[in-house]
Amino acid sequence: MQRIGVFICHCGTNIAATVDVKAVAEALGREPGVVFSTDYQYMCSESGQTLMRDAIREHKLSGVVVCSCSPRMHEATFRKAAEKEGLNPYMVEIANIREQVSWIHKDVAEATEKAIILGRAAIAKVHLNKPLTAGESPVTKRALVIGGGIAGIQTALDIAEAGFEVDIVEKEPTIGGKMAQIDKTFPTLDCAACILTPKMVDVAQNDKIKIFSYSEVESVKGFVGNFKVAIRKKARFVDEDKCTGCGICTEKCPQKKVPNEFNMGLDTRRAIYIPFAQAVPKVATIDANYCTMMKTGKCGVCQKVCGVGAIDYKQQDVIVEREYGAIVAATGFNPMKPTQYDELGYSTCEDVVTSLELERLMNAAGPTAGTLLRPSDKKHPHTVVFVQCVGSRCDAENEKGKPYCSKICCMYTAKHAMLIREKYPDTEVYVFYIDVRTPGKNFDEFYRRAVEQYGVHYVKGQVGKVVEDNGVLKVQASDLLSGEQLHIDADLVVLATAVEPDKSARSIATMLTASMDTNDFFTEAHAKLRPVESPTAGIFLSGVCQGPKDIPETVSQASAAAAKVIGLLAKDKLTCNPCVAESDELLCNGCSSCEKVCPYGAITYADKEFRGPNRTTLIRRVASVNPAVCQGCGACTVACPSGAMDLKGFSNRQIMAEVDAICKM
Amino acid sequence: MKFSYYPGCTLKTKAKDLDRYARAACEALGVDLAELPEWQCCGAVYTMAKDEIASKLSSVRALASARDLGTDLVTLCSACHNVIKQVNNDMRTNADIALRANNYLKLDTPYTGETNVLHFLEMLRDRVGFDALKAKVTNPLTGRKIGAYYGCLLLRPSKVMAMDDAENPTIIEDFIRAIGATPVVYGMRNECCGGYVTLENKGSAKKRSSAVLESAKSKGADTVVTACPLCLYNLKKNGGTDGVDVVYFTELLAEALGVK
Amino acid sequence: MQDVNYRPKIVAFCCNWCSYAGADLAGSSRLAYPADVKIIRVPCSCRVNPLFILRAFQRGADGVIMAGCHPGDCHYTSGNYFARRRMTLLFSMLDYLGIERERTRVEWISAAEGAKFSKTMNEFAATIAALGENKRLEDLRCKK
Amino acid sequence: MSHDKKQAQLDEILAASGVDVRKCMRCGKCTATCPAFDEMEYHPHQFVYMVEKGQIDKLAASPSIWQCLSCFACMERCPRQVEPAKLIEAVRLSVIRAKGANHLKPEEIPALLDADLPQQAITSAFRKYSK
Repeated sequence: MQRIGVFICHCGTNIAATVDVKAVAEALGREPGVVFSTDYQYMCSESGQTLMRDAIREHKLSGVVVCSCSPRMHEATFRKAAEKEGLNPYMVEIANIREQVSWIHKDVAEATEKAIILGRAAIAKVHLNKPLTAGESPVTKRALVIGGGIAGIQTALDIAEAGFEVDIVEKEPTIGGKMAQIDKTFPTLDCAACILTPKMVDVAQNDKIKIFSYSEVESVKGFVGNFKVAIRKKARFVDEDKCTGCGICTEKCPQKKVPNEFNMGLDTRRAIYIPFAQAVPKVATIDANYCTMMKTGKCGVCQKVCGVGAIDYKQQDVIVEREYGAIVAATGFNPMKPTQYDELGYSTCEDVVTSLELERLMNAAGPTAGTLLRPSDKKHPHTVVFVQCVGSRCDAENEKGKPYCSKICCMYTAKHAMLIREKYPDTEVYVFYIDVRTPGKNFDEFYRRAVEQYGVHYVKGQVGKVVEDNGVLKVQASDLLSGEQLHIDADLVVLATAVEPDKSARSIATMLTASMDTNDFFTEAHAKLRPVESPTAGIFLSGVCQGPKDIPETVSQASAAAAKVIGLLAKDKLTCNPCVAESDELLCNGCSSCEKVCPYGAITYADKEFRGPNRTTLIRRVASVNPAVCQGCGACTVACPSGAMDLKGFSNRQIMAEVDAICKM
Repeated sequence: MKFSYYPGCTLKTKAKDLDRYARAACEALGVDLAELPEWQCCGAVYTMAKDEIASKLSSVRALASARDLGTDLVTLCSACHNVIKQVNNDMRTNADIALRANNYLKLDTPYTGETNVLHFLEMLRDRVGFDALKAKVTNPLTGRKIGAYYGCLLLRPSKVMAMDDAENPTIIEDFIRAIGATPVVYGMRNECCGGYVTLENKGSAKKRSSAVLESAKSKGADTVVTACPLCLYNLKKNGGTDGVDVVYFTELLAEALGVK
Repeated sequence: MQDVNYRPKIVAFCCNWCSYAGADLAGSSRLAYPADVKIIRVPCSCRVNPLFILRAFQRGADGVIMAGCHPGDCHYTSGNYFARRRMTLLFSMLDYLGIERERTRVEWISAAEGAKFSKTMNEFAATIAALGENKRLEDLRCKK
Repeated sequence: MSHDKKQAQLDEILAASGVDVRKCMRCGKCTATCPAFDEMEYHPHQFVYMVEKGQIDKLAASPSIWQCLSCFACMERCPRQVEPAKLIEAVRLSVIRAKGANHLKPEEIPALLDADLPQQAITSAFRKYSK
């Protein structure tokens, strides 16, 4: 018989206001095997833990039940405290009476009754708990960063700085991401390229960092500390090692009509191209969709002009297998294409552009060499209208848009408005906003400067319709403060479109078995306390793939993710989850059912000698589980027809005991 | 190809051309448009209130009778199309409206939105096919610059009409191309003409209609086509049509097929 | 005759990674569902042995619901697919035993779907309350 | 009107329209897109807010409710699915359902006609203006 101690947490008033904690302590104190039962204001606090440790010692407890918040919150805390007192941590169970009771029920009698039942179920389970010892597994001292934008770059640099190897996998021909396309950055207005490109060079020169550009993750196997990843290096038809990035091929290529994605399609590039001057790696890539040679077999100009013989039209995709201890998702975002909002004219009017397109139109390295000229007639616009929240903050049932605030648009729009007014004081600038959201250091001051010093017209209201008429964009909008409908003749309309996770994130999340929210942002292990970790061990999150954020926030999160990775890679061994499957060899009939359902290949079979009747020896084929590989899902336990396979910590008997306790009301 | 056909009141009186040319064109295209027996006026506007049942009944009757005939229901007038499609959606998705409407009507088989409703243009696009139409054109309207006027009722609410992108539609433009003319895309093509408010506020209708036609003219349209008698009326009467002709799209269709 | 004080007993098996977290989110969002629902945490929906469900009915549960990660999103890659197949088999067996189909339910609820968790549990509890007590499989020896 | 009666009228309007006024984030896109703006005293976003505040009397008395073209632009373009047009229709209905409160009376019709006016216009106007 176990000697069980029960501890009921008040969680301040979170639990105690709805659950009669004294009554719960008293009722559970009468359960068989319970030798101590009490309640306390904050069990997770230092003194709460001391209370528990004292009780373990004084009452010689062999098992502990804490009735408190979700085990996802403090199970580890209480188990650690028990361990300090010499009790095996797996002898501690949690009954979740906060999330599952006090926070969702109002009636005290009902909540108290439910808390008692959940407590009884936990006690019933602890009666069957056995001390468990965690095994160990080695750690591959290398990290993978998926995505080479500013988030991935910063994470990789920080990990490398600590002395660990890092690979960056970037699907585009160069690292740099969205930040490379941006002109200036708020709130300081320093040039994005000036602060980003040195970091790109650092990455290229760091001998701990290996860049797989124009590459994608193909598959991920394994678990924390021991991932095996297949990377597809897409054929770029240029030998990366030979190419010097001289650019002669990109000048001579006769196919000039390829939309230039780096400039948001506002100008064209060649079929062989280097995305931009500071690209890393500075290597040309052939776009097979447009290359005349690839399509017709006739051309070959680039091959002829290449001085180092780097062009290889026969190049194939290559799959590289690499091992990692940790993986960081830094898959980034894209601004939404506003084709769902054509009342604003994006699909039909050339001079209605997105904010990222405007960045290119204002960038010195962009299609207009930094002079603001509108796309249709290359004339300087004299009236510019900005529309905020295009596709953001929509009702969840509105299939066109996103339910969240994209966070960065208010600030970059203020920046755009300010830059235009500064460079072209003859230009009138209107910003239509719902709310101006500027939480951040020096952010509101920045926005106020746009209004007060630069004379940007901020109008509370939205644009309802944009119609192009003889080169003029007729903007119909509301001014809610004056109660008017405005009709503005504009030359350029800029839409601040919602940020959305990169399309590749969904399939990457599936490969990583990392969870995502309904908007396809990666979910964090804990919204407040573990914001850079995925709930899946060994997977970390960096940048906008976790939620909308600006550059400083992205960089902070990137460094935080790196710190977590370093913490993991610094360990030589990892403690495994001891709640793994175990086969009872005496019951196993060697049918292989369990092996077939194991997603990790943790189950193997071996012929073993057993003692048979009359001192004979029998050779039987039995299953055995590799505890370092088993992740404890339990698929095998249900597949096993003979009941030999069971899961430690969640054994058949334990779960049945919980079922019985719940049903016995 | 056989369809039930709901012409609607106005097509029997002031908008006979819309109907006449549609029938002539269908004959040329080998489409059998069978007018529903004993159809009644749809009410011309969809009543949005959830407690409005009586005003939806005539549409339900038409829908149920098309179902009983085992055919899809083709509508032509934008307003009828809008009303019948929205009522059909109510019958399909709003159990309360469906129950109450069926209680009133006492049909042999209760109606729950089984009929597929097609606008004449959808029928051309999805059943006949614009390519097949093009092949049958004997008198292509080459050189004509035609603006499509969608108005409000053909496309909105887009979730229910489900006919085309409500803000950047292409169905009439594709139709115009099929009959050999050049479509003119202009910004106001899906804005309101002033609708029924023309009855008591001519000023409002004038403003709306002239804004539409100005927009079409500025893009170089010589003709504007519509599927709605009220749009035609407003644009012609209140829009100031100097230099631009406003006609039903079926008239151009018949012309192109050589059956006008 | 239905006892006026009748409260259904409902057992909910929730996988640790998605649905249990979804229940936590329902809690932290204060989205109520009936207290009749009691949750048992399992690592994965594939850990739920159909025997557990039979055991629950035998012990007087009126409804059993199992919730796991959405297909394709299993923390263990494929566990919920196994669970789905096993439950399909169990359903036909329960059918054979005469247990109403509505007494068991499988739902996919992600960690982000607190609202769905609460909505599902409310609906399920209402269904069970309408069905009344489960007497078909209940082992009367298990009664106190 | 008594408080209870007012509340009943408000409830009826909310139920008939199916509109959840609390969804409105006050962006003003409905008003920005409304083609009948110039004809109105109160504009679509104000309709929503006034219903939220229970100011039905003011709305019901305003000529604005007869100026809505039912063009569905505000419904189509509202990012929050508030759908002001449905609300306007419900207010209009609550007015004309009262006895003798028809906005358009049959005897007024002949004076409004011209030779080309399609029947559709009269039918629509009747549906919108009278019971």
